[in-house]
This record gives sequence, C-alpha cells and structure tokens, in this order.
Amino acid sequence: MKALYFAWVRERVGKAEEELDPPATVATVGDLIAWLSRRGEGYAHAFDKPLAVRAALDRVHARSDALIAGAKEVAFFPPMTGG
Amino acid sequence: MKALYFAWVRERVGKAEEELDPPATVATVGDLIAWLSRRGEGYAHAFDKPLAVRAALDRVHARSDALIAGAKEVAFFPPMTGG
Amino acid sequence: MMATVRVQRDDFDPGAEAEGLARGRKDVGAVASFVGYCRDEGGRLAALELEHYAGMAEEEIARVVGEAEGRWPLLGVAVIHRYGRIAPGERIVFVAVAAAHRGAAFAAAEMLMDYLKTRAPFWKLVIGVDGAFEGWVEAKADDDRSAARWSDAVSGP
Amino acid sequence: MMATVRVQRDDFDPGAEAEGLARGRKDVGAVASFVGYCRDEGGRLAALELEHYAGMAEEEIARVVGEAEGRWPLLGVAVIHRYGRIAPGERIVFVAVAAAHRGAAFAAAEMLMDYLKTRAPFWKLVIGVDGAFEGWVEAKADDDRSAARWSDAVSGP
Repeated sequence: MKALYFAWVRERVGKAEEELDPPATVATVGDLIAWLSRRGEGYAHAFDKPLAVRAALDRVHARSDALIAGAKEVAFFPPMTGG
Repeated sequence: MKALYFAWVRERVGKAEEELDPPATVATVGDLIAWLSRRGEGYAHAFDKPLAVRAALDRVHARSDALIAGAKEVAFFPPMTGG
Repeated sequence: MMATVRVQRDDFDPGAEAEGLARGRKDVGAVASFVGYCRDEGGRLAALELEHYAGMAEEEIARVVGEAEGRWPLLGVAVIHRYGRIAPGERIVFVAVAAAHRGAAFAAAEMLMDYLKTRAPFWKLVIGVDGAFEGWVEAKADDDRSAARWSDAVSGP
Repeated sequence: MMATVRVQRDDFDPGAEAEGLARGRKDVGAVASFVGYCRDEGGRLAALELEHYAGMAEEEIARVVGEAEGRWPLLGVAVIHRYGRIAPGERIVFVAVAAAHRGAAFAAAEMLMDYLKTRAPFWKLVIGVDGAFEGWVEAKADDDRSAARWSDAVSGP
C-alpha cells in the first residue's frame, strides 16, 4: 500500500510518501502506526503521541481501529488546521 | 406634532401625514391612538386592533405607554416586514 | 469601527461592498455577508413594493449596528437596504461584517438580519402577477423568535 | 443542487462566486457567504504556507457539502480553499450557500466552515516576519467544539 505523510508527520518521518508492505499481523490503522514506530527514530518521533496523529484510508478519515485490508492508500497527518 | 402613517395604516387613514394638536389629556402613545380612533371611520379601522399597530416617537420605536410630551414627530405603522 | 449604512432605491454590488471591509487590512480574518433577494413565490409574485420610513430607517439600522458592535469585537459593518419596486431575482438587502474570527462575524451578521427584519421600518407590498391582487406581507412570528434569540444581551424596541 | 468545490493555488473573486448562486434564479431568497483571510497577527506573521492532501481535500469537502445538503433545503453551495503561500490580507477560504430562506443559508455556511476547519485535510505553517521562526498551527479545541455543535444530525469522521 502507498503511505502519505503530511505537515509535521512528513517532516519527522523525513519523506512525503513511500510504499509499505506490512506483515499480515498488522490489521488496523493502530497496528500500522505501532509497526511504523519501530522502523526508526523519525517514525518513532512522528508517532510518539498516537492520539495526536490522524489517518485516512483511501482518502476517507479513519479511526485507529479501522481495518486496513484492501486499502490502496493510507495517509497520516496532524489534526487539520485549514479553513 | 407631525403624524406619519405607513403601509396599511396609511391606506386606512387615507393620508401619509398630517399635523395633530391633541388635547392635554392625551398623554401617551396609547391615548393618542384612542383619540385618533374617534376622528372618523378610516382612523377607527386603522387602529381597530391597537396591538397590531406599532409607533415611533421622533424616529425611535415607542411602546403604547410612552409619553408623547415634547415629541415633534409621531409615526404609526404595522409590524415591520423589511430585510 | 468602520460602519456603512445606506437606504437607497438603487441596486448595489455586494461583492465590492464586502471586499471593502477587508481591503488593505491585515487584522481582518473573517468577513461574513448576506444578500436577501426577491423570490417569485412559484411564479405568483410580479414584484415587491418596499415602503420605508425615510430618516428613521437609517437611524434604526445604525442603532442595531451599534448594538452588534457592543456585543462582538467587530472590525467593520456594512448594511444596505433598498426601497421602491423590486422584481423577482433582484437584491433587497445586504449585510456584511468583518472581524478577526469567524464566530463573531457570523453571529453579528445573523443578528443584524434578524433585527433588520423586526425593527427596521420597511413594509413589503406584494404585487401579484396578473395585477389581480396586492397585499401587505404580514410579519412572521418566526422573525420575532429569531430576533428574540439575541435579547439576553441587547435591549429590544 | 448546484455545488462547486475547488481547491486551488490561485486567488478567487468571492463576489462573483456568491452572485453566481443567485443569477437568473427567482427561487433564491438568501445567499450567505464567508471569506477567511490571512491575518498578520500583529505584524509577527510574514506568510502562511498551506499544505494539503490533494485529492482527499476535494473529496472530503464534497462529503461535507453533501451532509449540509441532507440537513437543510439548499439551492446552491460554493466552496473554495486555497493552498500554497498566502500573505497577510490575502483570501484563504470561501463558502457561499443559497437557499429560499436566510436561516438555512446562514446555518449551512457556518456548519461548512466549522467542518472545513476540522475535517478538510489542510495544514497551516506559520512563517515569521524575520525568518526567525516557523511552526505548524495547532488545531484548536474551539474548532472541535464548533464542529461538534452540528453532530446531532450529521456523523463525524
């Protein structure tokens, strides 16, 4: 699946997007965050307060318990500050 | 004092404005309405439901118990329907 | 605070009026505006004839603007109300409010419209399409209720 | 219902966009509109850099417009949100709603703004005047509360 990072999540992870291939045990958005956090310092910093990071699956807001199976695109970002 | 009439109050009274010289016993807006109602059929019709008519003294909304002493201009009109 | 109040027969340009409240400023974060139009009521209405109390109309609107200013931190207000004959599709009334934040701008614009409906001395005469009828629009209890929403902080007529 | 949703780098003409909702129509009685501007925060802010999630931004705004449509009888909606670098005094966001009556137009415009703030995927980076600092704007609890006002009738994210 394709992962996108925005705003300070992007800055901390150090890239705007990448391809992810999580193991089958990673079922939910929350699992994915935990798995990403173990990939290095930048990821750990980006996700150190999991509640401060929002996610979207295929461009729709998703909670941390949402299942990622079938999603082609996942995005992580801070709470929105548009408008 | 100068009296102004608007909308259906004007139509019923039959004129847009006139000079009034009420007797000293006419103290309030309500008294003035009662006094005008006795001036003829048009006036009686205009003021037959006193609560349906609003008044202003010198261009400021006034209740029926407002004193008319000193006012140069009194106006009578239906509830407003602008906006 | 910059306040514009106009009562006029002619049409106006709402975009230019609203933008005028923000132009050249860097403290305005929000402009809420409203335009009221004449509807044709499903084809039955040929025109509205708006009667007004010249002099009091401007003064009363200015009082209402003053009350809004006392209630919210506003950076600019514009109110325009037309009178005379107005055909379906034409503009009747305009309100715009500038503020630092959107909450104040929206609330003041809505309060101004509610108060214009119930306190500004204008009366609408409906002219029917075939000349078969005309009649004065009756004041709506709804409008009184809308205006009463604001009465905890500002005094009514 | 006519709905326009645009996410763009360029500025826009709010007057023309709002008037477009009423032009040629005789059933529109009310157009409420809102423009959000970049403030200079007392001279400390040189610019905002707005990042957005292209694709999702348009889709999410369209979902929010759909929820407003389900809640009020609307005759037209236009939403424009800019991204990229925006200087103090420049427009950032625009919402306009047309309806027969003002209550629906005001409420829908305000709900759309509340939801844009909390659900549309945009993030503001503040650039300080002397280049001495930059930082991401933090989401406000106030905005979440504003958006929550509408949650009895529409489902959140």
